[in-house]
Amino acid sequence: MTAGITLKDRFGYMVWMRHFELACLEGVPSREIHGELHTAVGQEAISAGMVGYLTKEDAMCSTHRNHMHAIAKGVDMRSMMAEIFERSTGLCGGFGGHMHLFDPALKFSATGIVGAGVPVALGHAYATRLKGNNAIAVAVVGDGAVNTGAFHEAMNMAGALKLPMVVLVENNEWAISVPFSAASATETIAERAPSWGAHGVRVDGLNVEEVAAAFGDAVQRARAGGGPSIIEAMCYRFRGHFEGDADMYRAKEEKERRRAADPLEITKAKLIERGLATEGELAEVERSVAAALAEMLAAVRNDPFPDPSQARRYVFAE
Amino acid sequence: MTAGITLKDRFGYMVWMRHFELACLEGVPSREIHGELHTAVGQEAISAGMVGYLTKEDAMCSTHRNHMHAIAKGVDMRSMMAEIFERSTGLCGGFGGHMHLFDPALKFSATGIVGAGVPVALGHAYATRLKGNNAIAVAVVGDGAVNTGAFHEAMNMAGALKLPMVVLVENNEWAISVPFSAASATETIAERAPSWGAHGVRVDGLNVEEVAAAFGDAVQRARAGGGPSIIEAMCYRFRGHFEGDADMYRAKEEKERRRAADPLEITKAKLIERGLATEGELAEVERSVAAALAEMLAAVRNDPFPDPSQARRYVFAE
Amino acid sequence: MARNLNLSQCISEALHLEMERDPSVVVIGEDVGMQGGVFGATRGLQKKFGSTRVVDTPISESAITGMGVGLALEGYRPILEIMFVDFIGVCLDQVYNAIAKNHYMSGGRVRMPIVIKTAGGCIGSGAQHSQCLWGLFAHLPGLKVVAPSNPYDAKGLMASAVESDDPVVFIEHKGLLLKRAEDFTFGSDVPSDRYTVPIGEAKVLRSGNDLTLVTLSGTVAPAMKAAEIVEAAGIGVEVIDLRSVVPLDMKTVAESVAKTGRILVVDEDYLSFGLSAEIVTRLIEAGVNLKSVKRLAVPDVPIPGALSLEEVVVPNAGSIQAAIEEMMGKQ
Amino acid sequence: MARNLNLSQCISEALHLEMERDPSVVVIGEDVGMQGGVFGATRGLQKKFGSTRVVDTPISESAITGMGVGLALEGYRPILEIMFVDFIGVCLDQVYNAIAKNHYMSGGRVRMPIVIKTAGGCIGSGAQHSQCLWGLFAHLPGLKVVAPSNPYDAKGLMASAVESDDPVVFIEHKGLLLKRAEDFTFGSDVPSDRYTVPIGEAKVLRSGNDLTLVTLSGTVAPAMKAAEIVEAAGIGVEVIDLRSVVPLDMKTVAESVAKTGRILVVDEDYLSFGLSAEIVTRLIEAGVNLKSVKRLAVPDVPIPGALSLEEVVVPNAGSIQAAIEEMMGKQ
Ligand SMILES: Cc1ncc(C[n+]2csc(CCOP(=O)(O)OP(=O)(O)O)c2C)c(N)n1
Ligand SMILES: Cc1ncc(C[n+]2csc(CCOP(=O)(O)OP(=O)(O)O)c2C)c(N)n1
Ligand SMILES: [Mg+2]
Ligand SMILES: [Mg+2]
Repeated sequence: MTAGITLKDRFGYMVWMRHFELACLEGVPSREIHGELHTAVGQEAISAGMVGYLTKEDAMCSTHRNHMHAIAKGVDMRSMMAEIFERSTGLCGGFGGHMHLFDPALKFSATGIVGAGVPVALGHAYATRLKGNNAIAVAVVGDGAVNTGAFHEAMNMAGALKLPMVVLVENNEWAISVPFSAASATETIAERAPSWGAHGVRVDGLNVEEVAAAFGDAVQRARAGGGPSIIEAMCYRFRGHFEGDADMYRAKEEKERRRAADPLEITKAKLIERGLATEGELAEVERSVAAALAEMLAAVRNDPFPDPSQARRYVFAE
Repeated sequence: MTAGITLKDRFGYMVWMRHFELACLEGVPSREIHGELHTAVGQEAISAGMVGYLTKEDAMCSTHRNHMHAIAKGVDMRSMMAEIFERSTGLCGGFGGHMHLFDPALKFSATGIVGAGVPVALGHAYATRLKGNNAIAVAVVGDGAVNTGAFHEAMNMAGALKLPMVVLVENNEWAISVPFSAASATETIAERAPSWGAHGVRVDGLNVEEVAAAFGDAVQRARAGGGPSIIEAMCYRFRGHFEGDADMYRAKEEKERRRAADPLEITKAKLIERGLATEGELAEVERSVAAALAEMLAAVRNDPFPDPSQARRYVFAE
Repeated sequence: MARNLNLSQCISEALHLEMERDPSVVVIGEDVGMQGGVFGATRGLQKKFGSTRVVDTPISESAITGMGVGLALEGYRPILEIMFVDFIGVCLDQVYNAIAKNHYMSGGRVRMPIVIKTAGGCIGSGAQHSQCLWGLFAHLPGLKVVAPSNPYDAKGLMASAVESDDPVVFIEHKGLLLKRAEDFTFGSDVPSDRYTVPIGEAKVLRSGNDLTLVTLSGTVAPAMKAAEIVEAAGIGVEVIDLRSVVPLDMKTVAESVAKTGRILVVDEDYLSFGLSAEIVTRLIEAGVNLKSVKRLAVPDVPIPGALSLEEVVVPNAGSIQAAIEEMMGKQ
Repeated sequence: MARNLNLSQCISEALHLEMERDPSVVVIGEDVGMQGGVFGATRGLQKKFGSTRVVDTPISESAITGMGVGLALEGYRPILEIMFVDFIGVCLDQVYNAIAKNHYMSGGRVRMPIVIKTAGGCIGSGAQHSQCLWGLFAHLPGLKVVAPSNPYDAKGLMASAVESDDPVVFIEHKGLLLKRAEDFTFGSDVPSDRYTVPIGEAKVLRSGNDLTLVTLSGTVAPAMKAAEIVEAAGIGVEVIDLRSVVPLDMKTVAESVAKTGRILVVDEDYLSFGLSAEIVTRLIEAGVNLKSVKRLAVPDVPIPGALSLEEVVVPNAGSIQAAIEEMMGKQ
């Protein structure tokens, strides 16, 4: 199940994802982004692992930490960046902000409420039954979301109705300052899947091939009428929960040790070791992507801000 | 684990429970009970199975169908009946009504919101940790409550904190008109227990001895620090969801067949078969209990109604 | 001539017509299918349109409401049943953080044509089963809030709610759902064909020159009764049925109060921080001259279980009459 | 002389003192323990009182709030943290159907001495992270609702909230929590010993004869600023900090408006069906003479993501000044 995407392709996506976050970081000290910013630096292999398996007809419901998910779904990065940088050219005209990316054409949406995206994915999954097509719905959540009531209610219904829903859990082992091990009644999230009539598997979220294989299986199972799946991808949040988070709750030693296992470096090493690319080629990929994103950011910075006179629109349909 | 309660004792409790409900039914056509009334006729063996294992220090959180649970916890039936019949002498002075029985001395409470009692039981269970005593908390719910978010959140925390909580699920196979089999992603509720770090068992809820044994085990496990348990007791609701429910959603054939398996008759037969009581003795038990409850009802009917001038009290503490 | 049906049947009739007219309409909730709703307001829908479009769900209101969001994003018009409005607390997040805001947060790119169909009002059963809560929804931007008082409006407003591109919280009154059409003194004639009643237009049910009585839902009938009684004493009460809380038809209310100079708001919801204060304040802001102002609502107490207590906190014809007489200095 | 601490430290100081004073006080919520709260308002508590009395929980607000009910029934005084008030929708059921009603439903037999500690107000992050919602809580009977504007009140009101036998929704303002005491022009001197500020008493922060400005929480400082600016133009603005929405101290407000004849309510919560209308209506009911009335609040729109949009919907010193000048016919 490589979906015709090579490891080098996935590395390329990971580089775009990493550098997209780095570009966003520039907006924080400058106050161009005046609210919270949550980045997923270190979790690239998970989103890159989703690439290639979904169509426009498939839906994806994401979280507060959503940029990489959107990129994986194919959302236009320029519009995303403009939304994050609070411009009128943004994906939502600046009305949403970074936690509220909506791309109806790609059936992508995000929410700032932990767990709330899973019932929305359930609705997308149910729509495929009404339409009788073989589209599926994907919900991406963090480990913390699994303990919300919304997660349980939506998973139970997905299982009871055997709906085509894939839940990808990014288990970075922390929900802000609360460790997964302290919050969960079970050692793993995957082992809970049967209690929702779902297939469950835990994978190494730093290994993009492992994630891709598991995601591909789950998507195939969903399309084939096999019902919901939960993929628990183990990873680590390289930065604070949000930009500005002092992050004193994670030991310095732990942070250094875990950050040393960088999914980009791991993938790079694989590509070189397998002779699929040279150090130089991959450095060139990074350089060109970084340049492209610098250019994108420069352009976004020339975009206009939303017109204050429009602030009262869109409460009700016009 | 008989808790020194004989089968004949339990039969006696079942008779009290059955006839308590029958007495309440009299208040419906007469409009003495002007709201919904939910009875548990047919589910007596479950509540009677709880008798003997709990102390005043143990808490019980119940549901809309709560009368038998309260009797099992030892709540004064006279005060309960007065509350249900909307009298000022009621357990809550008439402010609560039949779905809202509160007996702080016995740590008994009920709620009309499905699933909402389980987090409350979690609080009681946590209190035992704060106090360092070996009390436990019991939540009784129906099969429908298991699919609420509140149930999941509370069970997960009980499992994560290994709290002394026993959840007794009365699985009467229906949540109003929705069959358990259509609502649940799993065949049984018991099999879900491990996903909450809990022990799970399914028992015949018409067999009071089986319920008692399972409940006794769970209580002992909780007191011994073994964490939460879920007991799924299979049963059938003999009457409509509430009095006045046309109950067209359950086939006549099913209702007749299932009502034929009456826990009181089953227990009676056992007692006679084992030579623990004669038909006559048991008939006498029923007669005397019925008489006592008729007397109680007559007395309750002479109780005053709540004083309307008091209706604005108790919003805030005085 | 009133047809022989009750208010809940009029609603199910509206739903039948909407589902026939528009294949994107689906109904999701507890007991809406096989049973046809605990009050019968969805009767016959599952038989007619199948269990895929009319879905019986587990007791999972967060899943129901979130599912509605996903379905709306897929181009459907979900009707989500929350059996009693009292239960909204378990799923309000999806209602006010997603359903009410997604249109705005997306800069108008997505729409949420969702009906949250629920039953409110007091018919016994105490504090957790007797609330109205329209004041709560009305405070949260992005939701239209409808509460009909009679069969004609119930059917026509439901049609409008389903065809609306905005989310509509449709609050039926438990005390009216099983009442027969012919027992209504107004709105009892219900055409069997489809028709709509526009959302946001109040109705003057009775004209009078002395006092304007504004109310909605279950207290309209007792208000009409009280108005008739005081008419004997020569008091002319103009009774306005708001029909919706959002949008609030202040034009109709202000015109009436400009004439009578007296406003009595009767509200079965809680008194404070709700509908009654909003109406009074908007009249002041509109510069309407007020000789006398009164609010009659549930006096910021939960609904008690016992009838003897309930009767004194829920407005009824007697307390409405007393309020009118007090305002007219007639007691 | 203001001590060198920020508002969140003043709250944690209050919590330290209450937990020392009363062993029945426990703190439960997300990130309240090891991290000491996302704003530091519970810092040091877990180290001092242990992880049994100061509990870090999963993201399970229904469990947190329900747990509070059970603990209250066991004689404890739980302080339940809901990180942002915006998230209350996932657990409002326990808050308004149990915490707010159990005392009443039990006929006074049980008490719910619970503090729901949460952060409201707008500091960016858009529609799901910027709300105040005190109008929502205030509509629901049985809850006291407190929202301090400065360090002195924050510490004293928290002490009162914890010792109260009633449930108290304690809404901190995100924009104030990290502000240093010395940067407040009022309430900056915070004694290190325990003291209480009574719940239900508004404070006149500034006296004036022309106009009464009533507000609370994050908009008090901008209101004071606007009042100073217009003073130059000879406009005397009396600024009242409500400090609590329930109970609502109408005595203080009415006395001031009786003097000025003009009322401007500034509210960072949504405009309609909320605080501002309740105040205006109670003034009318109290027979206070009103020359001029104005409400400045979030105009019934969700809070937008972009700053350029946010600035025009959230009240600030500029829009408050404009409102004052408009009322005084000075623009
Ligand atoms: C219902 C709800 N509760 C609390 C929060 C505050 N909050 C935002 S993100 C977060 C942690 C989420 O952890 P996790 O799901 O593991 O995702 P991660 O941040 O680790 O990617 C919390 C508690 C929220 N947004 N919604
Ligand atoms: C949150 C919530 N949703 C819906 C209801 C309406 N309701 C009351 S009882 C009930 C069915 C409960 O079924 P179950 O838990 O199996 O208990 P049973 O009635 O069978 O004893 C429902 C849907 C409610 N009270 N609370
Ligand atoms: Mg995490
Ligand atoms: Mg059941």
